[in-house]
Amino acid sequence: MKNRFLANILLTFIWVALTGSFAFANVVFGFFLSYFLLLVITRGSGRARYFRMVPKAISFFFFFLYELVKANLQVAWEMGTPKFYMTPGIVGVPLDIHSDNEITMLANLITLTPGTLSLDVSEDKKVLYVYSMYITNREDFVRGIKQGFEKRIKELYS
Amino acid sequence: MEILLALMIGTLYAAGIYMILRRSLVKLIIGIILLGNGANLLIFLLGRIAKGHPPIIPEGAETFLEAYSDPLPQALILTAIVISFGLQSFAIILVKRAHKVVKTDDLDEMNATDEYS
Amino acid sequence: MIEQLTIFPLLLQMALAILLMFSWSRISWQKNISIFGNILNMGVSVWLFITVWQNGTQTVQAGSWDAPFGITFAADTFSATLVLLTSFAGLAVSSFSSGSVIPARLKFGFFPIFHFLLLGLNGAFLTGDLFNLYVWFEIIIITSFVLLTIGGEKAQLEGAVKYFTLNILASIVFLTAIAVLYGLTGSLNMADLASKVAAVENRTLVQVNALLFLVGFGIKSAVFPLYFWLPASYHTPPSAVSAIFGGLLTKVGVYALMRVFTLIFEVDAFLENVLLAIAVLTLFSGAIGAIVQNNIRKVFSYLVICHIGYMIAGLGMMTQVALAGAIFYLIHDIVVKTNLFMVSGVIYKITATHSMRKLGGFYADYPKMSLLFAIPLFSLVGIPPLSGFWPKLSLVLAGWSTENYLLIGAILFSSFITLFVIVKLWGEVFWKTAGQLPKLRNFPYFQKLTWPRKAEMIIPIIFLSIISLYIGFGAENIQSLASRIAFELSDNQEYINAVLNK
Amino acid sequence: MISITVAVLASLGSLFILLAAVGILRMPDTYLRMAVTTKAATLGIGLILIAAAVYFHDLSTTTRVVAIIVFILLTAPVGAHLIGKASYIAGNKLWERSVMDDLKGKYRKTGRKVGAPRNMKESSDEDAG
Amino acid sequence: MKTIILRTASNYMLPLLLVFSVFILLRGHYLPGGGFVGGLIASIAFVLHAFANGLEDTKNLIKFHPGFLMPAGLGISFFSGLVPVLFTDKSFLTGTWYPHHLPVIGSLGTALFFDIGVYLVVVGVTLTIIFTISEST
Amino acid sequence: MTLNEFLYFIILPVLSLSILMVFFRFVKGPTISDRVVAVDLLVTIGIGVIAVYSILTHQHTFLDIALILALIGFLGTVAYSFYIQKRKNK
Amino acid sequence: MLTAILSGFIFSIFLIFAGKFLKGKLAVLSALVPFGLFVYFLSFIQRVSEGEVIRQNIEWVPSMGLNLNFTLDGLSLLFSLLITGIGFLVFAYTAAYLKGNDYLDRFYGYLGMFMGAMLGLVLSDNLLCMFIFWELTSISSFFLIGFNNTSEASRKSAILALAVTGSGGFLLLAGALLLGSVAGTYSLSEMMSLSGFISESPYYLVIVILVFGAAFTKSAQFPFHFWLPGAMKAPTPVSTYLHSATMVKAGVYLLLRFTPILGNQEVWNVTLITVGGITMFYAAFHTLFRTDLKGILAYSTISVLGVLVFLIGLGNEYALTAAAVYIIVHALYKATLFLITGIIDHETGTRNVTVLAGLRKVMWPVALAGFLAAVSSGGIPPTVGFLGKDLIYEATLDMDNWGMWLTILAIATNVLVLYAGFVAGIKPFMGELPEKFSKVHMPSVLMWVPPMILAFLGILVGIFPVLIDTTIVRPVVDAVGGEANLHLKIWHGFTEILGLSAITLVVGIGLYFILKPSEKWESRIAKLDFIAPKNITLFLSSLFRDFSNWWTRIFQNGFLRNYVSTIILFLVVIVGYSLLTQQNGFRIDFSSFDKMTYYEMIIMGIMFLSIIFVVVAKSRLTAVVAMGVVGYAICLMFVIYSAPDLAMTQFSIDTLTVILFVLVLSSLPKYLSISDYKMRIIDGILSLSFGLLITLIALEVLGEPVNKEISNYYADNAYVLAKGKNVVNVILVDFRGADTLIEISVLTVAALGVFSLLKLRLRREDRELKD
Ligand code: NA
Ligand code: NA
Repeated sequence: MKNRFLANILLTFIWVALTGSFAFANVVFGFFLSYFLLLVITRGSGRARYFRMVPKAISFFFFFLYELVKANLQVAWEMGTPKFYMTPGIVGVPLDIHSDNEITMLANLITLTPGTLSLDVSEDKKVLYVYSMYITNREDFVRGIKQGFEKRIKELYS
Repeated sequence: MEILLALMIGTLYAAGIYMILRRSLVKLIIGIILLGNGANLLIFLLGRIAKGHPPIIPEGAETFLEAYSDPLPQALILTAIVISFGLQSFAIILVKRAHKVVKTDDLDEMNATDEYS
Repeated sequence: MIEQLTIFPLLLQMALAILLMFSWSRISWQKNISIFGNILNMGVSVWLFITVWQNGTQTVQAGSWDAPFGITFAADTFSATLVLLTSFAGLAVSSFSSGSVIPARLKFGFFPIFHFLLLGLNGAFLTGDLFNLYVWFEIIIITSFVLLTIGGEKAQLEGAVKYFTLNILASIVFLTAIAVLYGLTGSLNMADLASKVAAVENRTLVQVNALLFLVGFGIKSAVFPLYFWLPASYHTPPSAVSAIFGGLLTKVGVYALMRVFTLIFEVDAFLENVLLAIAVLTLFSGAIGAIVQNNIRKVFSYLVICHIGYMIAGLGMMTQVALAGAIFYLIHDIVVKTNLFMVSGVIYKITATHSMRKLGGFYADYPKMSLLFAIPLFSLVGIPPLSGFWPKLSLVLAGWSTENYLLIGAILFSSFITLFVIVKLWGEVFWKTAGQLPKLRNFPYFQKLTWPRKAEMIIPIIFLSIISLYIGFGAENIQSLASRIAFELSDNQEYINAVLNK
Repeated sequence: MISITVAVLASLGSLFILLAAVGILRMPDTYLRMAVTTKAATLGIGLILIAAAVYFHDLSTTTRVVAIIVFILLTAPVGAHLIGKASYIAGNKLWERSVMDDLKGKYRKTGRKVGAPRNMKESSDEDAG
Repeated sequence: MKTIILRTASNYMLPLLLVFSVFILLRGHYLPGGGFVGGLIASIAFVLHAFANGLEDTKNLIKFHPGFLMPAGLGISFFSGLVPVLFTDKSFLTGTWYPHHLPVIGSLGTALFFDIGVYLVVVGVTLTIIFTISEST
Repeated sequence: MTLNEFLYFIILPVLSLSILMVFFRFVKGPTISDRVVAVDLLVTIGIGVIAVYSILTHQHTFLDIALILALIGFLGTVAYSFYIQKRKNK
Repeated sequence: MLTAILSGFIFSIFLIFAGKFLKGKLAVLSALVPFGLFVYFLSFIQRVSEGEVIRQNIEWVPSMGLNLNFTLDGLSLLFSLLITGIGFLVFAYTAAYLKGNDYLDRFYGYLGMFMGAMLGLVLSDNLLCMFIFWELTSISSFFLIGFNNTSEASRKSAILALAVTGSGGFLLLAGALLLGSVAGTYSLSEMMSLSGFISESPYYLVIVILVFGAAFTKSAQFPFHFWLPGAMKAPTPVSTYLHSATMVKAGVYLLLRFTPILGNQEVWNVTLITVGGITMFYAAFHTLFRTDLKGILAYSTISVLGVLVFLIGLGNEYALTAAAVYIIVHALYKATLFLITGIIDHETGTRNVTVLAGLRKVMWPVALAGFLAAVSSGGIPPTVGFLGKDLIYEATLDMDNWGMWLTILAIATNVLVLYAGFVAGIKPFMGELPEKFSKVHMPSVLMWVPPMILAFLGILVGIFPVLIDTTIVRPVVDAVGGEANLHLKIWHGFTEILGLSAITLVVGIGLYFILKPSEKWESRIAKLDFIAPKNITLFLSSLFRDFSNWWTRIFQNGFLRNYVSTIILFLVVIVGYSLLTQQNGFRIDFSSFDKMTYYEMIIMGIMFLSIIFVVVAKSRLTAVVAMGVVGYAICLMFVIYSAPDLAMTQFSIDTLTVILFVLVLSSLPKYLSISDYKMRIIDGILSLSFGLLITLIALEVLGEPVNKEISNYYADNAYVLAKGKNVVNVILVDFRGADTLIEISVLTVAALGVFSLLKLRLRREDRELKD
């Protein structure tokens, strides 16, 4: 119920942003529109706690930006130099997080970071298979992910 | 610019017909789609093209203040595109079904209806 | 509201199609809605025809935008006549479908699609806008595809692939022609185009444009050498579908040719030669194609092609007498061809075969029905004074006056072959003793049907036969109608003024 | 000022895109190409879009730009993941200098993952009609 | 092709795309967009959902057969064209406008309902086609 | 150098060059996955081109197209990967 | 008169509903219809012989010049009397002949229809109206010949007869229309006064050829005679009525009718003399080789028709009178012979003249009738045949140049006709009655009385020629434009004519006693059949059939790609011809083109390469992906050329198409590459020329001035009147909303189609087209 309401509010906000008008009528319209759409499509999903999320999300965003730029530079180096220095491979990263949302977020963030790519999640949602360009050894790589993205995601969703 | 576009349209027509003339069902459909694109672009080109002036009346104005590209061919093409989409979807399914029922993909073998009975 | 009379047939068919879609899979409702709707439609069409006959060309400017800016619907005598004939054929086939089409097909949208087809036909006849005509053509095409394939039998699909490809090709050529025309004139309104095309300086382009239209519409009218889709497919769908196809589909192409070549383009010497050559070869190819067939629906299919030749001949000669002949033929042909395919349907329902080799004995077993079937058959041949006879008078006469001897030869030749083919068919199907046909289990034989379903099949044949007889014996009325249409086509100022509100 | 910001953002953006392009051209296997392109391009496009937002400098454009960036951030990785997985199942080989492959043998010969449930009817069981 | 990742993403994208499609629909009269594109986006949203979650899920989601949208949409468009015929003495499809300016939409007129009909038809058509194909592959 | 000139003579050429490179990969393949990745990237770069073009022509309208590309291009990718996988499963 | 004509048709229609009551004895009542008409026409004899012409005009289709204009002059009256008189006897005869036949009602229906048509034909003054009845006689004849429709031979004969007479009918139609447009009227009586004008027209020859075509086919002139023996498959009453007494004389009637209009020209006379001459001798000679009574009679009928045509060709006073008399003569004796043949056939079950003998012992009245008819056919005095033959010799002798030869020809013919008449009318009754015919008995009264009446009439008229002289024969000659000063006499004194008659008689009777018809002869002549006109015609028609097959297969060959290439070739040729032969050369104005930018070129380049890639791709998916790229390139192009709506739509639809493809691709066939190298080259050339043509057209159109009146109107009014700023959208939903409404209907139907195509599975028994 609450989730649905939140989703409704969120969609209303998106609507307002899209149309670029904060006029009362537009807000009301956006609200009813998203209410109607949710009514059509809702099946119960997610259990995000939006209010606590916000500050963590902001810090998370900057962390991500940092990783993004860092990795991009690394790839740029790889591209710009004639020789290949990479040591690619697929690593199964055991997961501590279990909800679909969390896993998806982790996987996407990994993918968005240059040099790595989430290939699949095991059926039991325990292992995330990641492809990476630079694997020195398995433990370091797994730790890097668990300490970085996974930890922050866990905090975000807690 | 137009000359290049005209050549492109010619290419689309030629490629479309060439694909239709193959013996494969899938190529036939691809050919039809290419031809459709060619025809749409032809309307577009012959309605005369202009860069950077979409036919949208600017905010606050009641009519165009500067040049605008011809909206009519655009509307026509839009209609044509959507219609082609309907026809193409049907064509794709037709081919699928034909392939399944007739059990051949070679168009040359689909000539029973032209034989005398 | 009454001012919108011109588009009443369109509104009605559209409403019916939507209503029928809402009654999806309720077959008996659909049958009733369809038949009742078509009766209503006939009323509206008669009303429109009478109005046009008395008051001249009627127009509706859709969206209240003056021509040439909006889309104009215009009913001159030609359009009103064709709308009227469509309503006859539509009603007949509607009833025939109710009786003959199997429930499995009816459950999958046969009736809504059929009404979309009628909508498309009416629209094509009534529109005054070239691009709008294209759109109507497309709805005709897509509905015909669906009706052709509904049921998805092997032969249907094989035929449909050809039908589909070549008709799409026609649409593309049509669209190409529209592109060129728009590029030259910036207009799409046919009445407006009349003067704008005349003003174009580059006559070569105008001629090229006209030829593109000729090919595009030519494919749809199934003329030589563009007709291949027709014999490949017309014998494959349910007879009710063949009936409406055989009666009306190619005629839309002919209508478009006539409209475009009388209103927008003038038929110059080159075009005349092309048209006449096409007419001769169409008459020839259709006729000799019919000779060698053994499937009665294929015979009729080739005859459809053959007889398009008469109309093209009339168009090519371009005198008023010739046009009147072509139009008379058009009127006659719509009624008769629709009827003949329904006849083939009843024959099929009785015997479960279309093969002339296997058929036989109808005359002995069904004398009254045979007599009934003889009406469309011999009307088609044009045994005087049945309906097919009259237009040939005008056409041959026009041939003499324009000194197209080869054309006269082709007309007589194809008339003769038609006679021969029908007589042969009569011998095979009606006279010959039937061979032993295998009895099919579960086949919905005509004999097993309940009387309302039998009536649903036979009454439309009677209905169209009566119209045929009227066309034959009341030829004076039809001829004066055809002459008036021919006059309006060759002197199109009234049409142009009506459309452009001058 | 705005011009300079726009120019800088656009330059950076196109540079990253160029990087991605070079990457897809140079990298030796499908996975590497994917790994290199997704992010570089995403970042590049993001920057160019921001440049546009700065240039037009109004609310509705900005919200639209934000929307596009959000969409891309949401879809790009999912897309990459899908192709990556698909090409692994399809049997695309890893680069010969790869160091490990934890997924090896996780998919059946048929390609479908062990015990994976069916969704949109993966196998095409043509009915005999 | 069931992946958690796609499924989760699609759950977010479906409402987003739908809102966006309505947005595209409503502003069509003023800016690029309109019933077609709007409808296409909406149907693409559902198609995406079907890809991610399986057809049955998506069908359950919509609750009625998408084919129903076709006559409904056609009916709306057709009726909005009929309004001037039935209630005024204007021609078929004449734009008939509510005299006052409305928030969100701007001017309320038959053209808008016409476009809504288009939108529904496009959604109905696309979904019918794609669902039918998916069911029979 | 004005902003427009900069965009026209520097940025667009760079983007165009990228497009050409990606297209080369598309043609070269060798696997269908490579082609799909290439198309995906082409669409992405297309968004960039449109954004730059909208600045060049001062038409923010074009950004809407970019929006649509971002939304829908994704679906193409989904479909392709669906197919690649399905084909393998056959 | 209309009522008289229609009564036949009304009678037929009446039978459709009341046919059941006509079975059995009531059938004879139907003879009342022709009898009534006969009496009706008899009543006009007085007025007509006084030179009066009775007319009736009814408007029917005046806008085509076709009205029901009937005139009754001498010629029409003669034919009307024959039609109704013999019709009366045949109707009565049929009641017995076909007693118990299930389809007696149909038979009477056809007869009634035929009688009506025939009356209409001879009474019409309007040429087109006459044509209508002309065709109706062919059709009713078709139904009558094919009356025994379960027999294949009957059906074939019926079709052959209709094919020959029908093709002649179309010639008549063409001729009638041409004549009508030359003369400016379709009225035959008006044309008479325009005779000179018509014969000077450049179309005169064409008209004559067409009229001859019609007349010769209908009246079975060489080489179109071959349908008539086959038509004898019809029941005997039909042979009697149609194929000897009336219908076949329609051609003769036509020629007589046209004599005052088209005649008196050399081409007219020479052709008729030649054709008639050949026919009369050729057919008469053929009687020698026939053993079937009906076959003998058929050929002798053809011969007589030849004689009539010959006489019309001679065209002098004697000849025309002779023709008139001969028509009567022939009708009387030939009908008799046919009816007798029918009786013999009916009672003995055979018509083979070699086995028939001695029948006088069991059916003497029939024998008597046969004898009288044979005598009449031989032209032995005092029969009416004698009158006719005399006049023929008078006519031939009257010809200056060729008179001698023509007379010899006439004598030879008459000898053979006499022989034929004797074989048919006398031989079956002479000699000993074979054992197997001992149980043969007298036919029903209804059957033997009619031939008897006819036979006695022959004698009666022969003895009292005055009965027909001024009443019938002279009005006929009057009507055909001759000066009727001749009086029919049976005795002219000892003239050379009498000598010729005597020669004819002696040789003929001698022949009868010397020659015995035998199957040996028949089979010997059969060896020459391959040059017979019938077989040549059949051979030609089988050639034509082969040609039809070939032509149909060539074009409708089943290969879609051939269809497409034919269509494209046709388009390229005619459009290319028109484009390349223009006088001013290409008007392509390169200066008006904008400068190209590099990014446009790159997009175009990519698009171009993608198209090539689509064409050469080896896998289906690659082609589909490449097609997607083409679509995306087009989308970018739309962006660049200011069409945002199009770009959006193109992109969405392209993606959807890809999805569709992908969804069905695995069930679609693998890519095929079956076309051979040569085929690809040919297709490539065709495709490229098509593409080039389109490019050329596009470029030339771009050089033309632009008219933006309508676009400007949209731009000016989109917001002001239609309250929208996106003009494209305003066009779609307002200015051209009708397009859009149909377009979504198209989409809907497509979806329904997909739905039914994939979901509908017919049960086996529901499938149409099992054959
Ligand atoms: Na490197
Ligand atoms: Na990545």
